[in-house]
Amino acid sequence: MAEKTYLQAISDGLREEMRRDERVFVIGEDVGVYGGAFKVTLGFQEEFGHWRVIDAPLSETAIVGGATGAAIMGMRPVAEMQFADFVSCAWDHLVTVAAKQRWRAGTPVPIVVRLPSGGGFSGGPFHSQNPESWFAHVPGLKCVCPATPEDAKGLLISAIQDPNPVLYFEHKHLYRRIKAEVPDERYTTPLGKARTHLEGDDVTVVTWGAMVYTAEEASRELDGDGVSVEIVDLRTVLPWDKAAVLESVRKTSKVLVLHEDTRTGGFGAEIAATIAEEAFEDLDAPVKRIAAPDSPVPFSPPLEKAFIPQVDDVVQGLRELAEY
Amino acid sequence: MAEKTYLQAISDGLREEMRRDERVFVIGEDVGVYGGAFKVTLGFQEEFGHWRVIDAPLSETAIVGGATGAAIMGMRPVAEMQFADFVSCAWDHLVTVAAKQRWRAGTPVPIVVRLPSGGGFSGGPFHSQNPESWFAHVPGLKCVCPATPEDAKGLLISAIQDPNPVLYFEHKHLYRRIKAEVPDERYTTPLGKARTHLEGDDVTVVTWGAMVYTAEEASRELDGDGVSVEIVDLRTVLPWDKAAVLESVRKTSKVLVLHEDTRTGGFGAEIAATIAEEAFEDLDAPVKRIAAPDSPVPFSPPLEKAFIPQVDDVVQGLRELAEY
Amino acid sequence: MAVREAEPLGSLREVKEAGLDREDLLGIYRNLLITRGVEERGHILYRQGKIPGSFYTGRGNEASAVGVATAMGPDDVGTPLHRDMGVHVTRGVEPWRIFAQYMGRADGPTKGKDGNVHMADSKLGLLAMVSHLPAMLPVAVGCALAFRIRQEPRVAVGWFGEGAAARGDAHEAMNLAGVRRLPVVFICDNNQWAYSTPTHLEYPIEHLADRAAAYGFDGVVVDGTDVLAVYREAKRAIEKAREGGGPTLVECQTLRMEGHAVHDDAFYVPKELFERWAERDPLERFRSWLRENAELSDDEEEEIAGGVKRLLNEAIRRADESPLPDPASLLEGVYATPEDLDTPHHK
Amino acid sequence: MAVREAEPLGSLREVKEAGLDREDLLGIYRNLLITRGVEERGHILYRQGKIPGSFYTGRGNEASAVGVATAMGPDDVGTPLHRDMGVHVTRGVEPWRIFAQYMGRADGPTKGKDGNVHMADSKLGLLAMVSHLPAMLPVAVGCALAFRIRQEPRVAVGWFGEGAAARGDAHEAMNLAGVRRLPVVFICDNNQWAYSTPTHLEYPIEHLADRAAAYGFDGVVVDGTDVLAVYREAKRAIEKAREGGGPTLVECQTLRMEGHAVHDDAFYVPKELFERWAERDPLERFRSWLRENAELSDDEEEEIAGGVKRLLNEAIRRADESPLPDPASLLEGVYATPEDLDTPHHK
Ligand SMILES: Cc1ncc(C[n+]2csc(CCOP(=O)(O)OP(=O)(O)O)c2C)c(N)n1
Ligand SMILES: Cc1ncc(C[n+]2csc(CCOP(=O)(O)OP(=O)(O)O)c2C)c(N)n1
Ligand SMILES: [Mg+2]
Ligand SMILES: [Mg+2]
Repeated sequence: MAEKTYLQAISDGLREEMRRDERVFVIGEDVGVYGGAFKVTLGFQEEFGHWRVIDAPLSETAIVGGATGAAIMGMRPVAEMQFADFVSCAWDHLVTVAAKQRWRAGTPVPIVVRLPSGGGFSGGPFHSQNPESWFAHVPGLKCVCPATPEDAKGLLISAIQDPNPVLYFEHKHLYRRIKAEVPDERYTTPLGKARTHLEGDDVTVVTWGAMVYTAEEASRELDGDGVSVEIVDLRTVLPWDKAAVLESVRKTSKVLVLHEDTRTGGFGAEIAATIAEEAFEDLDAPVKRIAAPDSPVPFSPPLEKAFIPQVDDVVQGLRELAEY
Repeated sequence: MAEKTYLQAISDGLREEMRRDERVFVIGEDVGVYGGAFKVTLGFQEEFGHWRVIDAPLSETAIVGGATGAAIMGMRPVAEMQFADFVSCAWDHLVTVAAKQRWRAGTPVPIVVRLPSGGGFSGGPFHSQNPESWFAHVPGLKCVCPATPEDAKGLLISAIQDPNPVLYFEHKHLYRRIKAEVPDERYTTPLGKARTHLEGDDVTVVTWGAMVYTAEEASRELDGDGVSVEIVDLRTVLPWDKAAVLESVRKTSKVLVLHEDTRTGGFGAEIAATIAEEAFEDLDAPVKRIAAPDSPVPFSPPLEKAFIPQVDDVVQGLRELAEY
Repeated sequence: MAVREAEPLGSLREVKEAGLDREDLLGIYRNLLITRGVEERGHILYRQGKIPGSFYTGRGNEASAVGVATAMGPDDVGTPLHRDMGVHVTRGVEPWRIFAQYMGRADGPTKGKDGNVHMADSKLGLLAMVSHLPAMLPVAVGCALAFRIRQEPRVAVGWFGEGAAARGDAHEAMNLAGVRRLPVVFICDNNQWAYSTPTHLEYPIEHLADRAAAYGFDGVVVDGTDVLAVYREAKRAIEKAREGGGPTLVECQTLRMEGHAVHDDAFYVPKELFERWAERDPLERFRSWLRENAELSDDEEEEIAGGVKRLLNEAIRRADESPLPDPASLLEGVYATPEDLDTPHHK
Repeated sequence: MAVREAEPLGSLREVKEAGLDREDLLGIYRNLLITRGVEERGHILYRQGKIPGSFYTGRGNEASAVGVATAMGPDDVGTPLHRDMGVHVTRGVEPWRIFAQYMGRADGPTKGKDGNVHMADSKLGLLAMVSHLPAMLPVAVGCALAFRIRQEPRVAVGWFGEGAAARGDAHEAMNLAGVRRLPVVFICDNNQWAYSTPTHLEYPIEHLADRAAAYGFDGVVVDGTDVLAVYREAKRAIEKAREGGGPTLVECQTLRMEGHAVHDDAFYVPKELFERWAERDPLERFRSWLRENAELSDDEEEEIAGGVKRLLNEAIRRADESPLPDPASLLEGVYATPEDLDTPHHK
């Protein structure tokens, strides 16, 4: 075990899988000589050559559509979007071709699309989005949102080996900020299984990605109040681990659903609606949602702070639930 | 007043608005000589000429991006997608450019995109989708889903005059099947306001589009049981009329949210989650959702019947709620 | 760079040089008949109410589809579209499965999940089209990319209509293929109409094949009603790609001889145009050619036509016996399992 | 069709013929200085921690941006990108508002909602770029469509980088513009790199301007460091479009003289390339030209430079006085109101 950043864990996981499985290749803008905008594939082209680390033209449709074709021919493409925001330029290929091909025609499409997501550094409306909710409404896709370095590696390897199109949302704000022990050997972390980030008895927070840490900080502030918070890190948004969430809810009877993306139509609604339907009798308070307000992601720091859910917002939400 | 089909109401509304406001023009594939795949613009090119009824190349991005530019220059474009499904090819322009331009740069984008949506006639996975839930998660867009001929006309005129990008989902299965009185004169139906399709006391159904009629049929079957059903037709999905929904819920204390699109991450989740949060103390039963199962839309009739919510499904859901 | 306009293929000798013996020629003829037969029969079934949804045919495009498919090698792959029934037929899809697909039965290649020619047998090297045009072009390029990475001598063939050429997917696919000189051949079925839209409203140049120059590869225009000329040009392009020569754009000129789909009577197409192109019916052209150049006899002709007729009768009977899908199958296969990967392409 | 490679513009006489008097020339020089000055000062502010997020400049591209903008008429509109600060400057955006934008202040054109050169003053006929490249090209074509429908003698100018040329938006925009012969001019800032990607991995042909032939209009290649040559070619193209002659694709050749953004040291660009293009610095080139051909004196030069310096000092001071936006403004303008439509374009 060694301590690694979230970024390093992704990079190492990918490199190891490429060494182990020669079907795996990387395609994206500036992933070669430059090592990718965030340097996840730094040094890869030297090790694996130009045909396994492919600098593509600025062509998200060709990248994702091309990955789809290569996957159908037996490869295991890992496509990188330079920023998650640009996946909107490959939307049609993901929802129309990749998501439906297995169901319609029996042809699995084992691709991974890596999506550097999220805000917190004045990236503005086009370099800060968390687009997982759009895709979590598309049957046939899987959406993975790791929060820890260990999960980042294990989920990436699972995603690569999964026979389905997997969108792998890596949160940019965690890249270099979050460090933790990561097993050296190869391991897989199962898709679709939540992880209890913190055990507690009074209120459950269901969240994922960078918000796991916001929830954690908030929970610490509640220690003094004697409120014990359980944090369920979904890890996979589609399919999501309903069983684990309901189990926690049955224990605490109060839930806060938290995400960085905007509120209306966000995936938090699905979680809240499901809990409200399936754990109706177990709830001691309405399921609360905290999410970004319904606007694009702003650039200027005071606006961005007002946009991204802050520790204080979560503290307040938890207090309200605790007192309900 | 004259009796008109839903299709005729759309066509008439559009034609009248083009006569009244010369900034309005139509652009889309085969909208000219052919009058559009569903003949909504039949005869328009003869009346308005080639430059107000524009047969575009097979280019959804150019159509929507072009409409955006023309709108910014003061026009009121009404773009037609041949089928709503193909809007996935214009996704980026809607979510990246049109939705965010007013907020970012102060430039309103008054476009309407007409989207023939929905299933029920073996259109298969690419000619039957209801994509409103994807867009209902995009701040800056409006999503309109008329159910009646009268609303179809009034909402279309409102959409054209609205200063924002409006997606106008017209349900293909209503086109020629639904007929009703439509006022002859010009009128607008406000965006964002629900309509009570049926008044009742015991259970509220919140729905829109073709499912309004499914709910209506189901409610008739419950007459014998003495269960009185209220049907709230949202008409606009974004922004949705939360006040009207909560008011009905406070009256009946039981709610069924019903939509034709797939369940997970569908907009029904937003409605259910909001009700469960904001009317928690008023609910006598969990908010129930009925929606299509999580798969693409199938072609073969028995599969399509299993996919689209049927009257029987709604009857059963209502009974369960009534008996809860 | 001006595109090359392909000459018609004349004599049996030239054809032999192009790699076809008499057996092959009769096979092509048979495939043309089956292709048209499948669609004509389908049309009847549709009118009888046995086919749900809509119905499309590729009448006028049979030679183009069969010609290209004949030129493909056994390990090559392709992404044919809604006018390319001949590709499925030539690659060996059994007609009864096509009828089962049309009728939404459990034995169709998509098991009733999708309809029309939205199908393909991946074991035969074909990928099922999506409606969104021309989304299969980047996918075909991706197949070629896999071949290039693995250095396999295989070629991908991607089809698109002249109308769909307007979409960004065509551009991104061709640009990537050009930059990387991938083993892919682009076939444009130019049937002069995109639904009701004539070519001058779809693209502003004379030949779509000229676009190849924008991507650094060759373009060629071929008479799409001449199955042998199509075959020769496709073969050239495919073998060039196989040898590392990069992509080619082959534009096959035809006329869509019917409406866009059954509901469309094509009122917007000038009658004379139909008349003019009817004289170049691909089947009739090839039949006469065979009679003139390959001594096709009355007996042989009858035998082939009779065989096709029996095949189709039997196919419809068998398709009609196939059950409608079980509603419970709706949710099958939304997600793939690891076992699903044991397909021929995933070895 | 081979593209035309534009000649450099030589003498003052030629320039006069092209429509520029000495006043104009000095104005161009001033705009070039302001453009570079804004970006240099911005860079310093960035290093001082006064600008959040990232920071991009258009060093090397100033002549291209200023030259094209100078050729635009007052009612023409444009969609400049991240290397085209010179367009904003030339159209008259006040530098203090640009600094306010950089610094995320309430008085920037986007009021702190967006950053960098993701801005525009619509009153000056400019549309704010989105990051997604080149999504503004279809939008520019849409502007031209409005002009064509209303038969106004106005032209839209759309910018794109040679890297972004690979995306479908470029294709769909140019195809629609070509089919309808719309009054739009496409300006390709070919600065030889797309982030770290060299041109041969972006497109497989010699000149991107050759692509114009794929859409039935003219292409021209111009030295993007020669502001007068750029001006002349842009002017030609714009006036041709205005007169109904349809689109032109103008490829301006430059080198991106810095990294993609501040964090990028451009290690992947050969040093000699930088050295070679440094000799063609657009500002220095034009300064010498003015001295040789238009009798630019030391005094004049100093006066202009001094004026620009004062302008920028004052601009930074004023921008720095602008408050950060009120968090409550976050939700303002997510939806437009009818009053918002009372902008110059919506009359
Ligand atoms: C992206 C997209 N937009 C619209 C359609 C609807 N549509 C189906 S076929 C067709 C015309 C296609 O023309 P062309 O590419 O020339 O092919 P053809 O049908 O003539 O063979 C259209 C507009 C579609 N399938 N995909
Ligand atoms: C659709 C899209 N994908 C990726 C990016 C990220 N990106 C920003 S600039 C850039 C390179 C652009 O190259 P080019 O078009 O040549 O413009 P330049 O920056 O060289 O002026 C990339 C890849 C983007 N902005 N948009
Ligand atoms: Mg066609
Ligand atoms: Mg560049």
